[in-house]
Amino acid sequence: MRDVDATGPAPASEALTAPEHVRTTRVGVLRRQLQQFLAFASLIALILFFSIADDNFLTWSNITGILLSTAVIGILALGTTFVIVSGGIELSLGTGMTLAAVMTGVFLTNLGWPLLLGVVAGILSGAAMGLINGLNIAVLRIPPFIATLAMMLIAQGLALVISGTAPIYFTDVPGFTDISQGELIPGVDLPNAVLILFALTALGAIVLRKSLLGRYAFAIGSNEEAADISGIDVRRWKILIYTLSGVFMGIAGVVLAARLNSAQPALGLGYELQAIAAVVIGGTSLQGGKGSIVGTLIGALIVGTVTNGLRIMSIPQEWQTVIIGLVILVAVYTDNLRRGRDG
Amino acid sequence: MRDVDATGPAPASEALTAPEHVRTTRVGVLRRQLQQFLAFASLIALILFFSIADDNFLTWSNITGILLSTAVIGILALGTTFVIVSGGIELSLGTGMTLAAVMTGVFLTNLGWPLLLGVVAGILSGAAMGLINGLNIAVLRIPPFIATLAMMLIAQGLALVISGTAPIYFTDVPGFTDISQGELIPGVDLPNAVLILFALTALGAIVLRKSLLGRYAFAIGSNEEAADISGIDVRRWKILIYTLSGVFMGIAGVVLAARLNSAQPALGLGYELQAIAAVVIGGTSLQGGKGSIVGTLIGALIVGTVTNGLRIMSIPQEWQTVIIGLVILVAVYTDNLRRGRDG
Amino acid sequence: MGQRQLTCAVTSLPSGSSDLLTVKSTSLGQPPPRTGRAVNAQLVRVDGVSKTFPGVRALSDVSLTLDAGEVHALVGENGAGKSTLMKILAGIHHQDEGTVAIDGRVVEIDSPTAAQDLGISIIHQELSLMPDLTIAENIFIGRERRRGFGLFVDDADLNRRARELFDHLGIALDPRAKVGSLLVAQQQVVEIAKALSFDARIIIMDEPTAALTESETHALFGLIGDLKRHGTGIIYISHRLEELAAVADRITVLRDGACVGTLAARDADLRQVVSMMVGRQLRGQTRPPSLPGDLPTVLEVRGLSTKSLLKDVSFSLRRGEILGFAGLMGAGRTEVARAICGADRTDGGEIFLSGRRVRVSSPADAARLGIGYLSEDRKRFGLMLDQDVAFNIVASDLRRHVNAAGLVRDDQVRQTARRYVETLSIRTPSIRQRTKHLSGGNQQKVVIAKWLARDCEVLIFDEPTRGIDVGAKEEIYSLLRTLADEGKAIIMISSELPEVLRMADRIAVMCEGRLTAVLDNADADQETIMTHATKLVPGGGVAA
Amino acid sequence: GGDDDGGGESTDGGDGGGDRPQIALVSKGFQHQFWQAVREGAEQAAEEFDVEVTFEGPDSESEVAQQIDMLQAAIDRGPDALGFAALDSQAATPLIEEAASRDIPVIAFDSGVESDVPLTTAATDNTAAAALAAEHMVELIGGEGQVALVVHDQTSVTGVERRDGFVEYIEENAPDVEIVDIQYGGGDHLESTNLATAIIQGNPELDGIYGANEGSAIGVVNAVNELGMAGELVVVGFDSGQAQIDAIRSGVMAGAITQNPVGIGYETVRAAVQALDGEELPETIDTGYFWYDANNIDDAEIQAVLYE
Ligand SMILES: Nc1ncnc2c1ncn2[C@@H]1O[C@H](COP(=O)(O)OP(=O)(O)OP(=O)(O)O)[C@@H](O)[C@H]1O
Ligand SMILES: Nc1ncnc2c1ncn2[C@@H]1O[C@H](COP(=O)(O)OP(=O)(O)OP(=O)(O)O)[C@@H](O)[C@H]1O
Ligand SMILES: [Mg+2]
Ligand SMILES: [Mg+2]
Repeated sequence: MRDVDATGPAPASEALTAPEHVRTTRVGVLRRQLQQFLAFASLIALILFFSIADDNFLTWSNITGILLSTAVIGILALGTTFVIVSGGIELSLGTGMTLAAVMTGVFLTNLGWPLLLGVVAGILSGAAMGLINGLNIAVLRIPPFIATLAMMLIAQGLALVISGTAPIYFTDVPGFTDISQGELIPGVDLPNAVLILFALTALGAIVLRKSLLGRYAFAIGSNEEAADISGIDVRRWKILIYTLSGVFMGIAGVVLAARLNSAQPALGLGYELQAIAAVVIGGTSLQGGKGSIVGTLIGALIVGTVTNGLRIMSIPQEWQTVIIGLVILVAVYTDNLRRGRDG
Repeated sequence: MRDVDATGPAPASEALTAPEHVRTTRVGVLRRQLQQFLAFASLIALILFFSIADDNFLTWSNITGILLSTAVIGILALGTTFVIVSGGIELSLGTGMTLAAVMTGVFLTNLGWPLLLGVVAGILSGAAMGLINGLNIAVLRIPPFIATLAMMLIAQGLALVISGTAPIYFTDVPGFTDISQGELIPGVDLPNAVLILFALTALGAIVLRKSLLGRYAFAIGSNEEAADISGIDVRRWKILIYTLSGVFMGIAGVVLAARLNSAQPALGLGYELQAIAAVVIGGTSLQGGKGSIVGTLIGALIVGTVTNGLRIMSIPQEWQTVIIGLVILVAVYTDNLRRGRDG
Repeated sequence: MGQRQLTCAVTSLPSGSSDLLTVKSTSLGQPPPRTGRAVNAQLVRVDGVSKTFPGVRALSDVSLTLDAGEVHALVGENGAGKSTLMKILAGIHHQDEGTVAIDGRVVEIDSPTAAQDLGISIIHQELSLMPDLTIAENIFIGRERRRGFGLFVDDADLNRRARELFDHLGIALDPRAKVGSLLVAQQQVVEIAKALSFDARIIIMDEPTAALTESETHALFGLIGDLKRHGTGIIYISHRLEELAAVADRITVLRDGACVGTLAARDADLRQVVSMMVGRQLRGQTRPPSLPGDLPTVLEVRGLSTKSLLKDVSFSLRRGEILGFAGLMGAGRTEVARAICGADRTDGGEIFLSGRRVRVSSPADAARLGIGYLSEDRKRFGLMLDQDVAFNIVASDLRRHVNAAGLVRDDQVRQTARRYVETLSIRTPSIRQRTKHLSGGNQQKVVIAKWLARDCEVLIFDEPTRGIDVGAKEEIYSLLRTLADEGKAIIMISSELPEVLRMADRIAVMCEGRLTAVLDNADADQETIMTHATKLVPGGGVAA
Repeated sequence: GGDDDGGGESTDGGDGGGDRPQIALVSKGFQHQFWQAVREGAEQAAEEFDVEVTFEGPDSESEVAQQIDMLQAAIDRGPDALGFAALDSQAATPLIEEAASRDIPVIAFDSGVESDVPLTTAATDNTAAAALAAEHMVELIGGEGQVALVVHDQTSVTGVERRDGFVEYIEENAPDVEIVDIQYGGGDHLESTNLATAIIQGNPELDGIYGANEGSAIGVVNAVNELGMAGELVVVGFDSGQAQIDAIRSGVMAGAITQNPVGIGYETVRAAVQALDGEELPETIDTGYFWYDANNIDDAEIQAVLYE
């Protein structure tokens, strides 16, 4: 054994680990990049299939139709990716979005606030619900499933109460529908709702990968206890994560209201499952610790594309449901195979 | 002081027999029993509250009404407790139940099978869906959320396809509605659906606590990898667990059909969340490894009681939703407090 | 200096570390000690600390001091309270009674961050890393350099710092690799690097070498030497008592949550330490008696290969024999075990049980065939931490505890559990205690009990004595021997060569996925084994 | 929507013990505007006749079991009279009979209940109303071409009747009109919008599209607007609500069928009051349905049955 009194740093010959592991890791990085690329595979396959099956599928106007129909669920899914990466779950997405839309209606139509202020306030009401979820989960230690289930019911009821169980229209709010339906990029026929989805994807990807919040979401989802004893303020970050998801919920509410030109108080139940499904199909694990924003977008697009394709083909609706179920199974199974092969 | 070479009883009995430890353990057992009892606390509190608030609440007919309205969700929740204890999730509960009801209709009404055979076949069709879930999860390694989400969609579609999108009535099947509506115990005004719920609770509690399947569900839910390395055939037991949940799904389908005297093909979506909520309110952890059947029954009864009580009190429906959300929060929070205190 | 306040009664001996150490080199990149304070000042003083968990008095009236530049070893049986005391210093638990003073000032350490702020860092006994994060992210979690209004992580900086740290420590790991993809030993190294990265003045090492082989242990001692010269105080916990002579300045012994005494390491005699720990003398080490040559072969492995590592591993195992597996970290010993018990897919090879070819495609198959595997990673593959001791002990043998109706007989379960709690001296308040709340070594014993209860013909023990105290080790050794004498065939994988030499009838040595030698105990010594473990012997694997 | 005066405190009266008679209405829906208009009519009548009305309904028209639970609770509450819009009348038979055995008069509304128990039925004929929509559709597309349907529900009585009434009319009276697609959007505005978009994309030759309830019709309007096809497609709707009224005024929607939901609610409560007073009731109370378009939307008769 080495003598304690020996000087100098530990010589390299007594390295703590053998060097061949470094090699394995580099190969791992390459593989991961390949995976990112391959994740599109199911989506591409679906697009190809429908393009061949129906002439009306691959038109610009139908593509924007798919993107537009993915926008709301997509935005919800982006936000909840953070929650799921951190090992949580968020069931109040759908009705929370509806309540945010109703609040936007209250601010803009009932109270007549200026557009920007009303929209921001609407988004903040989404954030407020997220904050309450976060507090219930992190401070009162109510399991996320229960806390957000309760919020789902509360938001559902409040949306009806606040709106007086009638839709709130934005007819008197000039410019509001442009938030979803306008086309910001001149010459390109792409509705703003789609641009918002893409912009939020880019933003979300950066936040998840590069920000402290994203990093800590992974840490908490990976091993909450370890994160805690590493000195991370788990409580505070959980609250922030749910609040962020609430912000996305608020944005989805505004985009939805702008698309429908109204806040429909009875909408939204069931959207949470669709959003969570998009996240999971996109490769994020419900166990937490693993996930990607781009994956979530792809997951949402897979569902949007199948739904649209089957509708374009006029498949009877009862069969559509069956087929979507099967496609989800196959998509995730092949994804598993691919991952299994690589790792 | 002991010696390694010494033979005879190992001295570790010190730890076991040291008086203070034993005392603590007895106290622990006592506490646990007290907890079982206290778990009723929220339920009792609710019942008391509603009894005082409304004269029509504590009538025999309303009590059986509550039990009857809890029966279907309760049966689903019992079955899925096994899945959740094993660390899984089951989203196809609602529509799977519907498909089982439709199949029962096909067997009994369309094909004219004898009552018992048709009912058993209906239950087995539930089991078959559970089996497929189990195979997808255990053999193809598709995450439970996705596998059962897909099954949820497939069952939803198939129920419509098979029924021809119209309800199947059991008017020509004598005795069928007695399965739910009859009263087996003479003189006691308690519908069979309620008796079935109680019988399944008793059975389920024994299976979860005492059978190999139940034990292995706990083992798999606690640490699947360790269960595997311990020589537990994780695949096989998972398949059985989902199949068992499918059997409960089938029974729920038959009970529902007998209650409605019809198989309603469009029903069921959303029941899965209610059932899972009952399980979680009953103290079973979505992380797996913890849970109890009696807790699940109590969880289901809590939701059933609040819903009924608010209806009896004629609270406006939009507020009912809000209040149920709040009650769930409070019930789980106080339950947490209680557990927290006990360690 | 400060040891005067020691309240430990029995054998308080003068400290051996009162030499002034002046900092000259800063090769570790550590800041020089804060000015204005003597380097050999008393860093930590623990006074009369007690801690009770439900049903367990983990610490009672413990006192301890740590000087700058000192390595203070803490030893004691499993469950003696070592980790609990350290967790109090690290801000994870809080003491019920007593005080902790840092730099002579009484402090409340109420969170891990508070501990970090006081300059305390800890290598946890139970690995506490986040498997989905990279090595660099794990090491600097909570201490990332931020960019962009403090919202974003500077990943380039993170990786650079990690690489610098690794260069200093001589660690050859890619900081960008996911921790979840590392071997246990590599994770242990990451834990060590993480603790050292704090530039802490007080470093707690809770069994840092439990998962390491000798060369890494050696390197760690080198690092400890450097740290000491920089005035860092180290509390060092280990069950490998022979290490103490090499690193420790003082040794404090805990028993049943109380201090038994403190000795100067240079005056200490190992046997004395052991007897303070366990209250008795241990038998000296011996080699196993040679076995008769005509024992029937129970397990035969031919040409075992896996895609990732193993190449053509062949050996046989005889009834009543203990076959030791030695090798460096990553040599493939665990992989051989996992392949045999069906936990990993193999790429080729055949397994024969008593001459009959068997297919093992899952651990369940293996268990059915009478092969049991005790994993080296008890937390991940061994225990159901949320379940109680009894549940874990019968987990693999539950089938034999059911009645005719197929229902579990809990009275029998309790009986079995009690029996093994006694046989293995598992220190637990009751068999209904959750294994999560047991000390590390007692958790290990529970895993061992699980396989003893199953009664397999072939038992593969992967690092069975990891984290187990000397006394219990002896018990496990004699237990293994008894099992062998009863006719079981045993494979014992161990990174402690003395242990292998002491226990194994034959010793299989692995290097880079190949079996390089199978030696009879009589022909083996540490040097021969190391030769075979570090270079491939021409001609490849040796059939046994 | 009508503000509720919080019926909580006044229920302890139970069986006729209270000051005002209790009339419990269990409808087929709650959140949708149509049902809110029914509730409004019921509350108007409640005020007029000085009775207490409660109104509840399941989350969607497929929730037969939820409706049964609501009906059970409503009966257990001990109301003086019961109004019931059955999602599935067979499923409700035992409870309807239980109400009868407790001497609670039952009034059916919106659609009939196959039982002798209800004293009368206040409803519109959905099949005939849908046929009227089809008649206008055929006329508006010039007697030939392709049409598609966006329906709210595949299994519920209203969904089926509004689909079949439309389809059957076309099959019988317009051989040159082809029905190319029928899809179901659950009455969800967003879902129906996405659905209608896909139908229009998938059928470039489409001439007309029919939305079978408010959410479905608005979905079609949204899709047509988003695709910039206003005026190119004939859109025919069902029910009213501000968005449909606006769409008709702006020309995006050619016209729609409206029932008289306010009237349904009103007549139901009035019939209940009459039953409590021991008056004779007619077998059915036809509340009527109307075609409305840009020409007649401001007529007093139409304005009376529209709701926003
Ligand atoms: N969180 C806890 N809850 C209950 N009991 C605990 C908890 N942590 C530790 N204990 C108990 O406290 C005692 C001391 O445990 P500790 O982990 O400090 O032992 P140790 O000396 O580190 O042992 P080892 O050498 O096995 O690691 C043990 O009996 C253990 O069961
Ligand atoms: N859990 C694992 N994850 C990834 N790779 C593993 C894992 N287990 C084994 N390996 C692979 O197997 C090789 C050999 O590791 P193994 O654990 O068998 O070595 P060992 O000789 O038992 O060493 P030790 O147990 O001391 O780390 C490693 O280099 C690694 O590539
Ligand atoms: Mg310890
Ligand atoms: Mg190993």
